[in-house]
Amino acid sequence: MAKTSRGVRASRRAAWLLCAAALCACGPRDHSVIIAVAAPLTGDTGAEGQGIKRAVIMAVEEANASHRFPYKIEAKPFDDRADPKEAVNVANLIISDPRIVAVVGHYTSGCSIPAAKVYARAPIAMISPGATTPEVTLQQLSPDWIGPRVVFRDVATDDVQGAAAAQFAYNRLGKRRMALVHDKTPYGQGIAEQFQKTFEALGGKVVSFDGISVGDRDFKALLTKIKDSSDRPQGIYFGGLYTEAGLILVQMRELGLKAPFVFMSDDGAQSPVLYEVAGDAADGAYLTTIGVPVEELPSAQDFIRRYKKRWTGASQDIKPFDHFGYEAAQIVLDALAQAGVPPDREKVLAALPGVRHKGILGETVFDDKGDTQNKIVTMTRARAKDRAFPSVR
Amino acid sequence: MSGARALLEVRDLAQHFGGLKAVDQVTLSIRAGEIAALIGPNGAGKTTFFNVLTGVYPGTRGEIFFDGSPIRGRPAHEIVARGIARTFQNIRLFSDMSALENVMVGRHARSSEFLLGPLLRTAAFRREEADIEARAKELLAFVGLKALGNERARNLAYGAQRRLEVARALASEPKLLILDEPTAGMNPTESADLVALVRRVRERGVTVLLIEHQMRVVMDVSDRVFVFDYGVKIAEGAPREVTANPRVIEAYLGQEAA
Amino acid sequence: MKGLLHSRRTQWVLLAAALSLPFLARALEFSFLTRVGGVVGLLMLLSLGLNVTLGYVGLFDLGFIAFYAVGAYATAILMRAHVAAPLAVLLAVALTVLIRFLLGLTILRLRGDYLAVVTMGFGEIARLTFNNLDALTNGPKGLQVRPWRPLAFLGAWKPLEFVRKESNVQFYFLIVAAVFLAAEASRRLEDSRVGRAWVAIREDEVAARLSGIPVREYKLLAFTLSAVFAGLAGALFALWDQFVTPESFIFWESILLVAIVVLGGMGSIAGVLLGALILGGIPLLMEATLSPQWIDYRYLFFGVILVLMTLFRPQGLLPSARREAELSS
Amino acid sequence: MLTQQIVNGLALGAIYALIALGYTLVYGILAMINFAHSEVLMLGSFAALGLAAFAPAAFGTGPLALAGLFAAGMLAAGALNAFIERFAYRPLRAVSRLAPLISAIGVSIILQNAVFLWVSDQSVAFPQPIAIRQIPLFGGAQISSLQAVTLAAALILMALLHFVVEKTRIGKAMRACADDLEAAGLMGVDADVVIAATFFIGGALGGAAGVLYSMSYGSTKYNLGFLPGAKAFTAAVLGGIGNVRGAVLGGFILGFLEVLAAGYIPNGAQWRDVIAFSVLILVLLVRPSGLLGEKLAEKV
Repeated sequence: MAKTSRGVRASRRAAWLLCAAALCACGPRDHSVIIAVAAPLTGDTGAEGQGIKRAVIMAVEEANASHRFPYKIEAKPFDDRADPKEAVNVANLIISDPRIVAVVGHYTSGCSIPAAKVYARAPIAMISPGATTPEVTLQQLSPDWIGPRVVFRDVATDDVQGAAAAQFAYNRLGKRRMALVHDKTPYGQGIAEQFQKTFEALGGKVVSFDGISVGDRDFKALLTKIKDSSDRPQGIYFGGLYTEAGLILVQMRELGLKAPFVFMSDDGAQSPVLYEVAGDAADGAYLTTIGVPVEELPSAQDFIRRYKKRWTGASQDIKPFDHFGYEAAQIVLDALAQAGVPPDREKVLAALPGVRHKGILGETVFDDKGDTQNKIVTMTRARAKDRAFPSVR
Repeated sequence: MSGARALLEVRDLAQHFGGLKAVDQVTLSIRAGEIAALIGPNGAGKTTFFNVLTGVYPGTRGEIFFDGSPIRGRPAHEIVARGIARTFQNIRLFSDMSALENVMVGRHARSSEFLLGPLLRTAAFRREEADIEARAKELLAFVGLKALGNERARNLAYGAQRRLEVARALASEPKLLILDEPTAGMNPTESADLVALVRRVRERGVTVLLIEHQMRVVMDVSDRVFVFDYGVKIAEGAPREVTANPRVIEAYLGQEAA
Repeated sequence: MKGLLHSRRTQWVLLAAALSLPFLARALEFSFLTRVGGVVGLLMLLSLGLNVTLGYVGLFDLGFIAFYAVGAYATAILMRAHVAAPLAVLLAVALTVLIRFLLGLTILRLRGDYLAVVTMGFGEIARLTFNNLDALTNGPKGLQVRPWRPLAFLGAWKPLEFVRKESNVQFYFLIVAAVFLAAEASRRLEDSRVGRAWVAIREDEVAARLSGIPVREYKLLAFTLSAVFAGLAGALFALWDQFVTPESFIFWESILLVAIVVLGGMGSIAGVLLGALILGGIPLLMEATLSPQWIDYRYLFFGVILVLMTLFRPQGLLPSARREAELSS
Repeated sequence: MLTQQIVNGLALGAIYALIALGYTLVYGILAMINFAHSEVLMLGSFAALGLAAFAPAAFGTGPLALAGLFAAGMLAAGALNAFIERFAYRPLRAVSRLAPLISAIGVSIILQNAVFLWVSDQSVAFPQPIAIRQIPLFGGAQISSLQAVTLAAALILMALLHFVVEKTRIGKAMRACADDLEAAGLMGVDADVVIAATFFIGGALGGAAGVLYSMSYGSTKYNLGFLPGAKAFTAAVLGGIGNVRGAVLGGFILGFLEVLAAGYIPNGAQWRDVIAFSVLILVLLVRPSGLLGEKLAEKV
């Protein structure tokens, strides 16, 4: 008898603790204005999320230091682990805190799609710095959408990059037969599918279309198949991120797939970390990037300098989506400036469609879905000796 | 043979494992209402024989008739339903369950309420549950564990565990109860208690077949004795006859000499 | 002791406490609590399901999340085919049960850890298949599910008007009801000939068979029944979050469920519920309370808690209580 | 192309086999799935990386550097595995069979997050002590120097393990414990020491696999261990868990299966894990104790 009642008491106590902790969480309300950063801070894609978090924190710190606003702004990170369920949890937490006026996030499309539905209920605006699947904003046009349109993004959708890369391969590089590989994520597969569509429309031939799994490291079997294919592909287009891109590059070279056989990929692969993974093997890889390459915009170079000065930790270098995170924060700040004092969610949401932000990505203006109209794609070519990505003229 | 009908008839039964003939050419019959003992040196195939009887092993050849119907190779639970229950050489209780629950499990074959009854708590289900519990308590009392029903089986003393196994086996209302070395590891007092229990089991109308190593117990309790050696039955008869049988003496002495 | 935990009074008190959560959340202006309650509730439903196979029968299942996935995907696909939501849930549960039955039929002869590996393999096969069958599941891009507001009618009553718009509250009530039913069904089965047979199999399979229990059939029964819980949880999840993608059904989720059942107490309904509350609630609680510089340590802390809890309560938080019978009469 | 794919399969299989040995050694004695093994292997690779970071530049390439990396990875991983056993599993050994599994999961989460938080949250380049060269084989196929080293190192370690288990005193004690832990204790074997040694050896093999794995692909990451760990565990079961030769056989079979699936089945790369797991299930249905596992007799 004693034992079980102790158990019941324990479970009750746990329930009370939960309530008490919740009380603390929403307890004292100061009047600072918070911008939420929702991204994977732990788990397999934690590095990308951490980068975005740093970029947003930096943007907010700069705004506070410049005294642009008569109130203090705070960037508060939330961890969605790149798990859609967790993203919905986080979104619910975010809308529970009235001090939060806008969200920079989420990083993956899988998280952005369901979380957006929660934000629409509040409503509160979200600007995604990484979700590239068209559905993320497109879903707002569906008759099933409940609430106002709240989703914006400053990254271009899959179709833009995939198409540009295919045109480059066909017209500039003169490739007619390409092997396609993607990482079976919404991002990688989406871009590869668009590459295929455009490349075939131009008259090229997609020799093979293979998915790999993220986390795997051995792609030699697939690459051997591509190498020995009777269709004699002239290059690989890879839809995915830098880790797998780097591993493929290393193993390609190891198997003797060298120039004029090309490797092409997307902006998710265009990261200094590519050189960590692939070393010199990365040399010569063609990678698209959205907007004018950051290295070549004076404002962007300044961003990189400041970033390196602010974040000096061991793995705190710039990740591929950091400038999108930074820019998203800047866009929220612009909207805040228009929202008056004190700002609130409704005013920020109302101001966002009108924001024209000139920054490190060039000029960002949203179309009526919330997608950026900045669809300039630049082709860059990896240069291993100074670990840079100069653009191809 | 006297007029009592045979409850169990085994004809030319064999269980081979590869080349090993664990049980071979065994023919015997057990009469309803008797206490029969199975003796023999270690490795004589006694437990294997029990395992074939109760459906643990399928048997390689031969026939087993129980109550007139063939049962060799039938699934173990079906054999229980037909009326054979057993205990184990190394006690096998459901150690995390209470003593009472152990006995209640034993009534599985004699109850039938399945999913809907338990879920909807129908009148029929409640009646059956009450009956299962009442009979289990009665059996606990019968084996002398009345007060220990709520103890977890693993916490019971060794002798009590042996008796609990008997109660669990009896719960399926067997016609034939098979006991595998019921007195193993017991002191003389405990053994004597157990012998008394076996007699009372017979008085309930249950036929008993047991493996036993203590000759004193065998002499004391059994009506008839079968002797196994190297998987083969080498003798059978009243206890006194069997112990005088030269082949039996040789089997035992031969083993001791070895 | 079973008496108190399963006394009608305690149950009703707990149910009333659970049902009052959305009102508490509203009073505190902290609607996140309702979401936490629902998420923990789904975890409870799943864990109660796994408790039937792992807790009662001791069948080590490392791929249970696959059936959550089947329930969710089936619901999503049916909803897209314009099947009415309640019917979609029903069909999804039926399909989940059927698939689990067929799997059980083939693999249940395996023992112990071999079964664990095969179920783990099935879990991965299921996830990868959902990820690769783009034509049916839209692959990694996931499936959208049209909105369903099951309890909007409650809003007709003035004090519950806020429920009309709050899908979180509606699904929370639905999940509480499901958990309550699942716990009650578990208790009734546990406290019957069927439940005793299951536990007997877990304790000693051979002795169970020789006590008259058709072991194969009873294992298959437990294995199949657990899919009702998983399928239902999956269906509710799909309708609630309105989005289903393979990323939600990774191996880690199956492991978490095993940890809940083992740490809660194998075969103990109260233990499993408490385990789900703690292991499911802690990460969310940390998300809500940790300050920004500690938020990255969330799962490090979670790992430490897991190890410490195991070291201090290796038999589980609330090990299953044995039936106490009146013995004097 | 077939010979080339066989070479690819051998190199991949050798790594799986080494990891599988770590699972199977521990399982043989404690009948426990050491879920933290994948993190042990990841830490082995980071330990080697740490050594390379602090070593003088002259250390860079050549056989000495190779040996140094292995020594660092194996010692660190072995010690870590033994340490985990002492504090997270041993107190639970007598209590229940599933409790150590849960604490292993906890340890695995801790290790992965610790590296993520305090070492690096992304891929890190791994030192390359041998020059990458292509060595031509018959039939137009070629083996890279990395693949050759991987294969050779794995085979040497397996031979070494065979020697330890079969010929040394500790090996005999390990076998005795695997047969019957209790009986071995009664015969005067100090079970705690033997179990610690087993964890050390299993961990060291995992560390070696970690070094080979990150060297073969040029980089390492905090979640490096999870996937090969899960696959190698599958391989160990495929061969018959607890059986040393079975682990090796299972590792190579899995390596070949993956390579053949990705290389020959249309769109096979994305189905290769499905195919590998399906084969596992089919094998176990036909041989419920794995390929070389002993049939468990039911003792009644």
